[in-house]
Amino acid sequence: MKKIQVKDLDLFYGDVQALKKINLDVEENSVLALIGPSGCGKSTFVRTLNRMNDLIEGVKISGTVLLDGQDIYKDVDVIELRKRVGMVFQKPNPFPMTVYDNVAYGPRIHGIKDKKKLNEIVEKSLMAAALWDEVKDRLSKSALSLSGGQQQRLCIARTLAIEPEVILMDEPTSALDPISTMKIEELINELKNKYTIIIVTHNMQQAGRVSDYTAFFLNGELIESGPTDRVFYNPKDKRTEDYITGRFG
Amino acid sequence: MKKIQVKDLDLFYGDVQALKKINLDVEENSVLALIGPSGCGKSTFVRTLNRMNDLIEGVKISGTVLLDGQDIYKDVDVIELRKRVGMVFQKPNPFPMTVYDNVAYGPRIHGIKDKKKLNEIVEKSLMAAALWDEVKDRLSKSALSLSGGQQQRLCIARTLAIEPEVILMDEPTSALDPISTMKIEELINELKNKYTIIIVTHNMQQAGRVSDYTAFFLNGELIESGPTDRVFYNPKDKRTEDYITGRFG
Amino acid sequence: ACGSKQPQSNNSSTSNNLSGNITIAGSTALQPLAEQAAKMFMEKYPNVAITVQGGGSGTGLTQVAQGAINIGNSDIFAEEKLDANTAKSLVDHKVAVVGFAVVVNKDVTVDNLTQQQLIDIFTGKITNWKDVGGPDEKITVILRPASSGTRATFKKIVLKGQDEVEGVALTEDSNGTVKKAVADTKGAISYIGLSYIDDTVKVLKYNGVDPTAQNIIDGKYPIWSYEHMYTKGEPTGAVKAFLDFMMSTEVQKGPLTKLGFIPITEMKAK
Amino acid sequence: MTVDKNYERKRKIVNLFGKAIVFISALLLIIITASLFLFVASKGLSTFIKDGISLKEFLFSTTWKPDRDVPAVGSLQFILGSILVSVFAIMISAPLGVSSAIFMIEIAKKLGQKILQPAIEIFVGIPSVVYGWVGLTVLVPFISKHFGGLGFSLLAGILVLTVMTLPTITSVSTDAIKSLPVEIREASYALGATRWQTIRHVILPAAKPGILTAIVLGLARAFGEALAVQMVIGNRPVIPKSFLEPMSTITSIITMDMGNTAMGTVWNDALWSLALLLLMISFTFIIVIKLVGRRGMYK
Amino acid sequence: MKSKLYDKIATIYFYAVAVFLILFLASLISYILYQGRTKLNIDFLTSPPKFMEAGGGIGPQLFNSLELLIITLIISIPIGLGAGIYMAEYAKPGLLTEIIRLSIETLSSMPSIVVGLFGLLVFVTMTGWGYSLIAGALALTVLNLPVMTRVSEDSIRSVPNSLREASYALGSTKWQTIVKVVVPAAMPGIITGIILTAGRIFGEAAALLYTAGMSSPALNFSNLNPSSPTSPLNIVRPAETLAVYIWKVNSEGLAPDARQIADGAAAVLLLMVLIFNILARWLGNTLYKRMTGER
Ligand SMILES: Nc1ncnc2c1ncn2[C@@H]1O[C@H](COP(=O)(O)OP(=O)(O)OP(=O)(O)O)[C@@H](O)[C@H]1O
Ligand SMILES: Nc1ncnc2c1ncn2[C@@H]1O[C@H](COP(=O)(O)OP(=O)(O)OP(=O)(O)O)[C@@H](O)[C@H]1O
Ligand SMILES: [Mg+2]
Ligand SMILES: [Mg+2]
Ligand SMILES: O=P([O-])([O-])[O-]
Repeated sequence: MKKIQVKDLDLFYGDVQALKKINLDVEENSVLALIGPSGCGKSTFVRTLNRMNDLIEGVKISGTVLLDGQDIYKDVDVIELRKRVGMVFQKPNPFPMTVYDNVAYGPRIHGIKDKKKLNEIVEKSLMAAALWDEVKDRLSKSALSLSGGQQQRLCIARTLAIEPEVILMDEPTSALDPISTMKIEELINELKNKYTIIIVTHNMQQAGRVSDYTAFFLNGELIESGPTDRVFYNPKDKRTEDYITGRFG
Repeated sequence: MKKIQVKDLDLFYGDVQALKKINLDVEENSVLALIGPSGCGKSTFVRTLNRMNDLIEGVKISGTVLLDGQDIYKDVDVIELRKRVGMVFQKPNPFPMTVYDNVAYGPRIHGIKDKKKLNEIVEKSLMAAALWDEVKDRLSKSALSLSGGQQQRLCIARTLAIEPEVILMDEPTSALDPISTMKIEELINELKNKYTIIIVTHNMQQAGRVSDYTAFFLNGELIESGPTDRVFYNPKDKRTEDYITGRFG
Repeated sequence: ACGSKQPQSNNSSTSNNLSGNITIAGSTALQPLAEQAAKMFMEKYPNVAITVQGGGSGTGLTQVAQGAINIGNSDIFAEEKLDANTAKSLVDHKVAVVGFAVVVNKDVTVDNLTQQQLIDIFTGKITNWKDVGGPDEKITVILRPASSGTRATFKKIVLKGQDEVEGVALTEDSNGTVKKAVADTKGAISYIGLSYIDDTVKVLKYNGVDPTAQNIIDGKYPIWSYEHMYTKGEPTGAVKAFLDFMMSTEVQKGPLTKLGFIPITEMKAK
Repeated sequence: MTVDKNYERKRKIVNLFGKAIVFISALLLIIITASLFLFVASKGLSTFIKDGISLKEFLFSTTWKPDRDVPAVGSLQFILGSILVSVFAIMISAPLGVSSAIFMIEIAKKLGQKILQPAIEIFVGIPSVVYGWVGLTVLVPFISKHFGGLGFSLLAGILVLTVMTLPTITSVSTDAIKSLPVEIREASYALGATRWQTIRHVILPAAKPGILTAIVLGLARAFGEALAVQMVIGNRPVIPKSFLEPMSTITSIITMDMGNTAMGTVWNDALWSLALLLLMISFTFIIVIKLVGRRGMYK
Repeated sequence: MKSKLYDKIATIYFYAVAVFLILFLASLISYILYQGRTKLNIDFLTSPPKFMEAGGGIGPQLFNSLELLIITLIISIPIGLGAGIYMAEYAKPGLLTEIIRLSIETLSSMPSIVVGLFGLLVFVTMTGWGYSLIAGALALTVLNLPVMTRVSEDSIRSVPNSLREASYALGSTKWQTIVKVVVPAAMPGIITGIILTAGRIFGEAAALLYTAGMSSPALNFSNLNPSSPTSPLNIVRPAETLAVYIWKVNSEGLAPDARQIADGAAAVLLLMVLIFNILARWLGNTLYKRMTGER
């Protein structure tokens, strides 16, 4: 089933076109990896999917993005949308509050006040993010006292707590050490049973390890997309091949 | 002839060792390229050659650096040294004054006041930096109004104006567009007839194009050095080969 | 508009049910007395609330004329500050007399000055103490600001309305700073309220008369002025009761005397 | 997670409401500023409109006889007094302030941040009456004893204001110098310049807009300071002929006479005109700073 | 070499300036504290002033200063914080923003005596409150608002954008993001700023001469009736502060120990400023540490 359908998407920062006629479908409960050299528009693209680009001044968007068939720029309220499409960022960005409050933040702003229910959500989310065992005794410590890898998993738990359908991850491991990276990759493998995941990565091997589908961007264009194995071992486009074999980038 | 001889150079930032037992000689009137991945100590190394690291607190240096046989940390006055060893930085850093005053700055602080002589120096230096034709009508305009590439050539002219013997360049083109980069590479080719040049670069092709010798740094160590052709096509060390063929970095 | 009040003695038993709010503002010279009297009055009549504010004579007169406050304190007649029409709407209650003394720095050997000598000094004709029988020393005149009631009184009574020499004088904001400046400045001369006098400055006789309360009461010493409490129209109720209280022996012989004022009830001179 | 529609509506309303509240707060700043101008102007202009005093007399005559039957309110001596005392104070505090800013950033960063910076912050915090009181009890007698004169003098005012404007100038120029990119320092050192040459020929010129801003702000503070100055300058309503003579300023004459004159009289109106003048001068300084700041090259 | 000599001379000069300033401040502070040392006792701090005799204290004045400070902060913190939020989070470049900014700058360099006179006109006379605590607090608010706004704006701006993005990505409204994430993260900076400016409010005199007035009723602390002139809760009573009292004692002090009283009051005022300074640093650090979890 198609979870997300992107049709003829153009995006301009002022006069500069950062995305050019992107057409791309995302399968439900799968992992899509976005690859491409720096500045090709990967971050820009994932940010259109939960309308984070609305926050930047001078951004113009045309084309359509459908989530379960609904146009997210027309039929869906932006706050509702972001609840359904969660996001994890490149640099871990926990709030400067306790571990507990970080995870409870989302449910709270969406109106859940019941203490017991919150406890439940926090525990479940931390479990799902494979962090529970490490932090269950320090829930009331500041989230900033965690290590970088733990912080990133906390951010994932925070996202899971609002029970999204899609999770966007923009280079979620690029600021982390190899061991933390491994843990998060394992986590992604588990999460894809329940969520649709789109991950941006610079790391070819990571893309190979975690994704079912891969899309290759270059200069704002989507050059090629398809099942990861096909794109990696049998690219249709010469540029994809050059990039994957490390000839530029 | 050896212009610079570096023997057993160690450098610490506080407790962190950034350079480890570096031994390297630099031939007079040649171009030496320093290559290596980010953080390997290239900048740190060139900055020891004109003692710019003296300005950073907590730096400890041992070993010797000889310039024409004199120990620059013992026998040469630091101001005298910097006059003989000029430096061009990664980001163009003209002073916020006129083009003319930028170039005349060095001669002036070294005591030249004669207007006619200054005019001569400014013209000659701008000529040598291949900038004269572009700026001769705007000498009294602010240097900040020039383009990035022009600013970088202005910085080179500013360095030439003090008639150094050695010129250090720390990634001088990394902030510039391809055309400006080309101009500066041409310039380096001309300058090497009169000056000894040490250039740090991330760009393998650039190193190949402009340098006579190449030194490869990794994690604060000098892995290998020698004539550029030899190092590029016949590296002695496996790590050098891996780096040059793009396997990491 | 100066319907002066007769002292009243017997209002004590009348009412414990007297009530209301009174706001008093104006002269800073009269402020401590008003505060003390208000405190005593409020102890007697717990239902009356009195607020005493400063602000200066000009402020007191302006605000009472505007009806913003009930009593405007002033150390100068309203006619001298306000335009004639506004002044007419106010009723004057003279509650005390304040005397002023000519004071000099302690290094000045002169003990007495005549009115003419003072005129010559303050208008700048005499600039050296030797011309009035003192040491060969420059005279430093210290004035109050032109808006001061003290200065107006001195100018009217002693200088016969002639202008002071501004160009060579110092101007000090208030009695306290004048006293300090006179004490610290060699050859200085000025005038301050009697209550401010202490041994840091030397007090001069005026035309041979000592500036004492008794001399003022007896009409021998002329440099003094009234302290006024103005109301807009005739006072009633609590305000009237308070003004009456001001004239009672309890105040006149109590805090009023203690604060260095002269009881108006004693005055023989006018 | 289920969505409570009521809650959704509520928080959207709160969202708008919040924006409205903070917008009103910001508007309040405009309203306050505007009404300040309006009220002070309405009183200050009556000298010219209602009382028929000419602007020329007010600004350019030195005859201040407001207690006369035909009041004269020439205020030139107060205006010049304010200018004299402020400008001279700045002439001392600006070099000192800029020097200590340079010390903190260029010479001894650690020492500067550990000792000088907190010291300067305390300087800012000391109330002006305390400066005035110390000036009155220490400085005035000192001047009179060692330099002659009465002690109450232009000099005393200058020195008190020097101390009071120093922290303003120091902290604003510290910010200006701090914000200069490290690259231009390195460029200068790499050319063989000494530290002093770098400061003199690169840092100071590049920080000039910021330093000018600091000086104008200091000047504004000096101009507007009232009590400390009034306590030590002697309040003689004439233009002083030497540093040891007493004088008056715009603020000192206002403090002395405002409370003792009745509203609506020419005298009182003239004091309001002086207040209005003070307001205009302070506003002019701000405009000057805006213009100077616009010329700044590094932002 | 000449340039090296000049460099040495310059270095010596800069050190001399720094040493001079530090010594100067140190001696100024020690002088003030030394002069006031005899008065630094509970009795002086709590008892009311006396008029004609020695031994009066500064109780009501000290209390008024604190009460005025608190009322001023109660009024100016919400407005200043609101305006700071607006400027940092909502304001778009344009004429209106320029005008607000110009207003902030104009207000922040406004001579305090002009603010006092404005207060006299509007808060004292027009409202009919007379010289009063509330008039003084409003005048101080005018002085404090621009500072408060700037402190809030700067602190809010320095909150990293990644936190805002994290909050939006969870589906927060803008207001929720501001209230729950941005402002709490900016709190250490805001609080440090508030306390530092509190010192300035505490020592202000010129703006209060014409607003809070130069007199204070003897306060009766058991009187909680807000309309009684002796009640500390009455905000329309005149409220002479410590700084104003120094000014007044100096000019009209009848007490024989007027000089000592002024010395003592000056020392108290200075101590309060020092306390505010230390408190601001300490609290700012503590909050920051708690927030970043390095406890
Ligand atoms: N806020 C912005 N305003 C203007 N241009 C922007 C903005 N953000 C990104 N761009 C430009 O849009 C293009 C695409 O940027 P984007 O961040 O999407 O690239 P990316 O593929 O994520 O790169 P990276 O791998 O470095 O993160 C770049 O040229 C970038 O300079
Ligand atoms: N001022 C400093 N204080 C402490 N450590 C420093 C400092 N400057 C550099 N380092 C550290 O020293 C090491 C070498 O840095 P250096 O800047 O020389 O690397 P580089 O090879 O020039 O890298 P790049 O290619 O990114 O410029 C790095 O680990 C760096 O983090
Ligand atoms: Mg990106
Ligand atoms: Mg480098
Ligand atoms: O009582 P004065 O008006 O002179 O202050």
